[in-house]
Amino acid sequence: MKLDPVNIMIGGEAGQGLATVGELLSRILVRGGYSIVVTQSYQSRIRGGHNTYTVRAGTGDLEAPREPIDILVALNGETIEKHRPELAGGGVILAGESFAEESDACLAMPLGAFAQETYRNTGALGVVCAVLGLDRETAAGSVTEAFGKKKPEVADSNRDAFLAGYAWAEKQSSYARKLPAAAKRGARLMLNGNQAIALGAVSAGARFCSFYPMTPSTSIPLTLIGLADKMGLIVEQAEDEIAAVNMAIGASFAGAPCMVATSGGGFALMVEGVSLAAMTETPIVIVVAQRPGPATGLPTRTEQADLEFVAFAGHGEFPRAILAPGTVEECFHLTRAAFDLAERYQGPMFVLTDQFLADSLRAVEPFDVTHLDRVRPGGDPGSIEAPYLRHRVTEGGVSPRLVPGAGAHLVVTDSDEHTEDGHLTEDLSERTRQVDKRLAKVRGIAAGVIPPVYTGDDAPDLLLVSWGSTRGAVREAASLVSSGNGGSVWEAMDEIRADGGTVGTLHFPQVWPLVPEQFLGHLERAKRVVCVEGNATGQLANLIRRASGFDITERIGRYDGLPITPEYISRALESMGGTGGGA
Amino acid sequence: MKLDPVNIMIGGEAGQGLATVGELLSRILVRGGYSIVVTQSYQSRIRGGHNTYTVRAGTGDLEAPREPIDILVALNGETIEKHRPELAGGGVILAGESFAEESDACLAMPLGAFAQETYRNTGALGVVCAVLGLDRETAAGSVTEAFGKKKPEVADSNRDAFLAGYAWAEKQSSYARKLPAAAKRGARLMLNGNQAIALGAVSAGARFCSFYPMTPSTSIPLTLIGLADKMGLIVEQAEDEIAAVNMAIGASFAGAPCMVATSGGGFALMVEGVSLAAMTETPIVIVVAQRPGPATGLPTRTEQADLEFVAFAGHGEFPRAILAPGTVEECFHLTRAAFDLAERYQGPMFVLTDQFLADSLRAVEPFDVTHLDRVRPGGDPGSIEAPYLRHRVTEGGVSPRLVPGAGAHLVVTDSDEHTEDGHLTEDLSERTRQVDKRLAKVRGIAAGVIPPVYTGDDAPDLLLVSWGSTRGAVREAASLVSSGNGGSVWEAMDEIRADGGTVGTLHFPQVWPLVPEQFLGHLERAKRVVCVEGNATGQLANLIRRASGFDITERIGRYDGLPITPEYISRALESMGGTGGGA
Amino acid sequence: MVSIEDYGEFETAWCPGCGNFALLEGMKKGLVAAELEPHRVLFVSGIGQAAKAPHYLNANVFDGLHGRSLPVATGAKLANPELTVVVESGDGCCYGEGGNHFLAAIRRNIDVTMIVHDNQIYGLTKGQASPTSAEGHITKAQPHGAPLERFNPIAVAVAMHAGFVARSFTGMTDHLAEMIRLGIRHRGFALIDVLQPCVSYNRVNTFAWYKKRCYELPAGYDPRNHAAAMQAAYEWEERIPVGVIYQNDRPPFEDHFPVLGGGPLVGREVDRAALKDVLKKFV
Amino acid sequence: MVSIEDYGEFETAWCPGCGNFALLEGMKKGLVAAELEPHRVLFVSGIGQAAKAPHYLNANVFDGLHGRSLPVATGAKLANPELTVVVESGDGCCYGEGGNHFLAAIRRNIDVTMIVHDNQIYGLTKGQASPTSAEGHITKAQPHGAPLERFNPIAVAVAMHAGFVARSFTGMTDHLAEMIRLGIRHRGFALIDVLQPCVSYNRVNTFAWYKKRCYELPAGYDPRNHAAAMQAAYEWEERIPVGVIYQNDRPPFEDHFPVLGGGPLVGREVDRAALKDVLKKFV
Ligand SMILES: Cc1ncc(C[n+]2csc(CCOP(=O)(O)OP(=O)(O)O)c2C)c(N)n1
Ligand SMILES: Cc1ncc(C[n+]2csc(CCOP(=O)(O)OP(=O)(O)O)c2C)c(N)n1
Ligand code: SF4
Ligand code: SF4
Ligand SMILES: [Mg+2]
Ligand SMILES: [Mg+2]
Repeated sequence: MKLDPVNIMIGGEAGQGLATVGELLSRILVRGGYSIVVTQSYQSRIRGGHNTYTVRAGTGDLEAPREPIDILVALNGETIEKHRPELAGGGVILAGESFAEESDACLAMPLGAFAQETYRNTGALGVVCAVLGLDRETAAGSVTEAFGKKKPEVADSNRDAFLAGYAWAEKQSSYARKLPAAAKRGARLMLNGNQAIALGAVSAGARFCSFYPMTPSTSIPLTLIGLADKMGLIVEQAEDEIAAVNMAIGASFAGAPCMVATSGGGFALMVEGVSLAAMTETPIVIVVAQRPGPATGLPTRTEQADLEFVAFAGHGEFPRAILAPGTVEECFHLTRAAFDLAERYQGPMFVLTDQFLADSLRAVEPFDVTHLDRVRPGGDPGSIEAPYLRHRVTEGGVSPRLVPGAGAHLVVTDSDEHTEDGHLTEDLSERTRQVDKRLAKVRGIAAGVIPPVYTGDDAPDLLLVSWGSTRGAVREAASLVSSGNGGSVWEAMDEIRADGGTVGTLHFPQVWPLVPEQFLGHLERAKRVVCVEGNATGQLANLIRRASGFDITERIGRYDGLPITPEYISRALESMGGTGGGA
Repeated sequence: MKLDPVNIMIGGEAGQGLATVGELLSRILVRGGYSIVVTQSYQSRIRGGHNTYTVRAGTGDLEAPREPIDILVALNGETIEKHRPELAGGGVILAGESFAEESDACLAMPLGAFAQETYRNTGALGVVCAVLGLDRETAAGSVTEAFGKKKPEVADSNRDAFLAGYAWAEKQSSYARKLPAAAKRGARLMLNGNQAIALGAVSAGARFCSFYPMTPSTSIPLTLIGLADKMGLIVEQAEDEIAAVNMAIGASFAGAPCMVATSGGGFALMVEGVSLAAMTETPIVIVVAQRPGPATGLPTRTEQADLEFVAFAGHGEFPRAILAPGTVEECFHLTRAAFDLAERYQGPMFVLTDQFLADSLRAVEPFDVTHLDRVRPGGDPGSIEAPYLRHRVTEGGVSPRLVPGAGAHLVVTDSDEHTEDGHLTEDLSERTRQVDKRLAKVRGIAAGVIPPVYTGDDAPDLLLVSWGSTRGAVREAASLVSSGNGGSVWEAMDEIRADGGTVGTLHFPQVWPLVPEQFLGHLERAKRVVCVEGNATGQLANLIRRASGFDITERIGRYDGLPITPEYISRALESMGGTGGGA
Repeated sequence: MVSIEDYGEFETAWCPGCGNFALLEGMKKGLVAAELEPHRVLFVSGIGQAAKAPHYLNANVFDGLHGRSLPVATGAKLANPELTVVVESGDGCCYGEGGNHFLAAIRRNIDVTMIVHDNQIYGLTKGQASPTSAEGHITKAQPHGAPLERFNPIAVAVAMHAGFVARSFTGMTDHLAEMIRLGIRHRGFALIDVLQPCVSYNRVNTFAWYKKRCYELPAGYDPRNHAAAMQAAYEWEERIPVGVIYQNDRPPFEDHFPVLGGGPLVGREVDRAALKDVLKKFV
Repeated sequence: MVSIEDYGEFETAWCPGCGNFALLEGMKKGLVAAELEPHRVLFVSGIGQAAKAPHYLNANVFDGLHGRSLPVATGAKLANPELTVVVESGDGCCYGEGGNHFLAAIRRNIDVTMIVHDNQIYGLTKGQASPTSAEGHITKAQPHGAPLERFNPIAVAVAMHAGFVARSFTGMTDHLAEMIRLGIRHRGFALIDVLQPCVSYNRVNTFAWYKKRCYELPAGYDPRNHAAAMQAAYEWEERIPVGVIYQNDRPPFEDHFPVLGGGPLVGREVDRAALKDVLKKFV
């Protein structure tokens, strides 16, 4: 039996090595030329509990996680209990024989026969690869490579376990769920969202990152630490988030392009610093990787509920931009854009991602680094007449920037209101001049807003609106409906299609500021508009109404800690019927 | 010459004792039965610089600060230079002879003749009182009383200085600007906004206040400290604002109704705590006294630019209410309302004030404390079946509250998502139940929102919208227009009046949540709507559009650190013409 | 009579072999030894593996934000001094994010017992250096070794004349229980730094590493001798002293508040007569 | 040759008679003695009366948030180690709001010189108790006297083996200038706590009060003797030692970063070849 795409979930306890197997399987698939979408769902603990690592793979382009599981790889019994109901018709369960269930759907793996305890996961991986019909040699090569860093014998034992599992599974032909061979293509990178953010930052010239560990943001600084010496940047673990943001501001003031990465609670502690960066007109890129709140919430899960918080964080009034990547590629490019905006408008700029995207591995075409420019903090002291005025009032509100120590000029700035030379003032007319100057930058930022991406015909019967990581789910939902491949769960949308209806999508890669001219027409022309967000209150819909007056009354929200899927959208649409009402 | 009301500005350096004279003058006026509106404008320094203390007084009700100065009391030469242009036609300058100006408008006071150096201000006060024709004996009594706390000889010397100044000024009849006698009335309190907030809190049963000093909020804890022993509460200066908010949350969890008071920058540090209070469902009243930002900004001036910040502060989604007093009476009553809301809905509730109102002394009818109830944290353990579930899911989302130690029950709560019993959970269905439970409280809060106050006839030609401390300026502006007493500066509005036009006002004492049913009709029926706010971007107007879709395109904003006056509004209207565009 | 059963047995989210299990047991023993019923105790914790501990016994619990346990505990103790307030969290929580509150709690001498699960690592976030990690300690986040000098909480607490400063080790459950009993009994701020092996992320400071070094302070040792305490505070590399290292009789913070003479602030009526007097002052 | 004129003369917002004036003068003298031109110096301050000081001389200035000078200074120093970075702020800013950063800066031993205007009070906010206010010090906000034990920054810094710990007094301008020169010269974190009378809000710790107590450490005093330094750190009520109280040669924080071998991080090009290698690792 052939399957394309195929949805593989690996389940087990924390500490059982799920992530290792999952990542290795992902790499084998990417090298095999397939697209993948990884969804990691884990608990806030180091050992035990129940985690899953889901890899969706196919020959075509995949954009979203999907629900029915075609292949459930159970590293423990609990996985079967918990996820049996999610198995697709014709789906198979690959389970260790000690806890395998009695059913045709379940293939009991004699893991003990493949290898000793420590290498069992690799044996299971061999089974999965055989079931998928992946090329044995290249797969085995990846296994050897992956464990090669450790002692050679470890690599060999893993390879043997893999081959044993593979050989055994080849014989279980009735359980084969073969992926068609993928078209040959050049090597691609396998990256998750956070790795792409780190790489985007470095490519943009980031030289400094301060952080305080916080899931799901920590892998950004960790990735940077891995390449710090080679790329020449400093990554410092601060005593707290307040120190992190202030350190970055200090480094940036001194001329080092900087970034901080955190999650909601840590960002809350940086809010005063956001206002400081704005007042002192110091460039800083702030990455907020969302997780469910309030407070500590669900530390390892996903949500999109910090949008309005980030949009208005900081006392006083000042310009900002919020970029919300929807793909791993966007994580790279929008982080670069954030560095550019921060330097161009000299203030705090945001990248708003979430746990799902942060941990979601994808196959990515290599970036052409030769044509990527870096930000250039500060101009040439010679080109600026003395005395240097750090906060000089200009047409667009942007003052020529110099860094301290680059010449005989003095760079002065102040968190108090200041005169053009940066010194403290209580002169109320100077105050208004500086406010007007700072807010003048809003025009420039607004003029450069990345327009929302529209798909579908001009006046669709249904328009699905999304932002950030929900992009893929909405697009796949729409295309499925339009193509009629909805299957049984698609009734709601099929109705639309049945009477020749169409579905469009409107996705926002930039969520602040919002420029109505860029999207209002689409909203007004659509027969029905539904906003799909990973939160309970419909925050983008709120911002859209604030900016344009247009009220998206139908809102689909998810806030159980899991990413939105096309299936979730369709179920919500069904429950709403044509009439509306939240999911 | 008689004047009613009269606008008196006292100007001088910090450390010259302006506030002492100003407050004493205010007290004499209040005891004389007059209404007052005090405006304090001072710099962020302890000595020197230039400060003013303005007292507007009259026999009728006064609601706002006004611009032309009738009596300018100059304690130094700079005061004359700076404020001469603001002098009304027929206005007088009372100046020390050493720096008095050569003009009929200026009365040179021989302060040296009244008393020795230290008591000169009191001598000048005597002059002012005589010029205003205030009763000498009662005024002198207030002087003695004010300085009576110090050594008796100090009180006497001040009294003598006062009488000398008074006697001398009585002879300068051409400079007399007599206030008509006010109607006899019972004793009233003289309070500024912050004192009223502190008193409101105590009357509501506040038992704990933690703070970190920050202008313009500090006088709230200072007022509480003054009555702490008598009223039985603890006021603790914390090591930082993070500690302040967490201490208050701890005290509240243990059963003490609590409050914190701060300003924008300090509040920024409390944001994580806001989210904590929401997640643990712990009542807390947070007073944010606004000052101009971003960052340190203008630490001692006024602004209304933290509205959207406060409305969305905190990661994750949760209910809140924001009350914005417009008068000193409202400071008292809305603080009480905030305590009631915090206890009723078990979460963070806000009082949003600003430097102008915080420091603005007014005459207030005594509060009838015998009928003011207190909040009652926690119920009777006996009435709740065991095991006690701190976060029990209920219809309206409010869980029965018990405090720890009040019985054998255990009170458990967690900043992580939790089960009904308060213990940490990563069960995703429990998660959604708790989110729904917390957000269910939004309905209750919305149902109880204090409606905006509307004045004017049903479909006015011009509707002025305001919130918080801008209330008085808008109302006086409107009534002046309607009554046609605008005077020369009123052309813009007089046009309206000329062709029989009318002006209405819509004031919001509660700015979050907004309930369109309460105000949309007024906005739609008005020919022209203008929103008047002490900020640059029109934040209430933004929230109104977010909630109702109604776009108030004409916005008058002020952000130079001074309070909005009726004159400022009319000038802005003039510059806008009928067409719109910001001030 | 309180028994260990009153504190219950619960499933935990800790790794097999973690020192936290012994600490939890010592905690229960200590509470029983202090003769405290669960409902008279309030645990305040932060976020981390250590901070989950209070969920694994019966008591009142406020599990708050990372690093902010002490202010919450301070507020709760002031609101109701009759509660026995215990702060329990990790080294990162207490000495890293919470550093400023640690200094303030010592200076206030609030009657709170602070038990730090000191595994010299950030456990829950998967093994970054914590303030107490040895300088040079190599982790994923510190591949060249932790660049900061190890924070010595005992030395700082003694230098600041904290009311009660003790150290114990999860390998000595009875000693630990006794320290907890003494710390709770002490009127004023009590710090108990507990060496706790993290089997998942600290491969240097293991059970054996601690076991080899920990020794109980000799009978003759006088915890009221500040100079001696200062010396003991620096003993580490070769031998690590456990026990009450320093103690004094500074009055607890609560004693500064006359209003607490009347007992807890909880449930008091507003004294309307007094309020009227207060208002009169503003006439 | 740098001269004091290079640092200019400016109008201040301080009260007549304030100790800050002498401190400002000592600062200029110290900078001149250190032979630093204004553009090579970066002052980082917070918020308070003290924090205004850098506005009153010629230099690069980042006047940031209350309590957050040290992290800003740390980031700036790491970005450009060629800058001489001086933190200047008040006792409330540095030891109160900024307490956690104070601990971290000592542990990092970042090459920053921290000059604290220690007037034992919150001046700008009109006289509440600061961390260094004497226990029992009466203020408007502490009518029963400050309830917290006085924070002893010298003792904590010495206990934590800070690189350079000194005290001076605004009544000894030349001594102050010398401390500043030495602090700047010291490679690593240097704390200089300067006793500074506040004529408006501290009526206890006046010029005379300090004058009476301050004495210079004797010639024989060895700042490298930790035990002796610890003792000197506690001298206060009767006599207050000024001078270099403690010093050591811990390597400065910057030395931990190989990338700084290449000089400042400022203005570097992205090494595209290296970036390509990095990307290959993800294939
Ligand atoms: C404000 C904030 N910052 C960061 C985090 C992420 N975080 C959770 S636990 C932890 C460190 C835990 O280390 P420790 O306190 O030593 O406890 P352990 O897990 O080692 O027992 C961190 C950084 C958080 N929850 N909140
Ligand atoms: C986050 C924050 N909290 C509080 C304040 C208010 N504030 C300004 S200066 C100051 C205290 C100043 O004391 P200190 O640092 O000792 O300086 P001094 O004025 O005594 O020189 C405070 C609390 C602030 N600006 N920011
Ligand atoms: S990570 Fe370490 S501290 Fe946390 S439970 Fe596991 S072993 Fe214990
Ligand atoms: S308040 Fe005190 S510290 Fe501030 S300037 Fe005046 S005297 Fe100096
Ligand atoms: Mg730890
Ligand atoms: Mg001070």
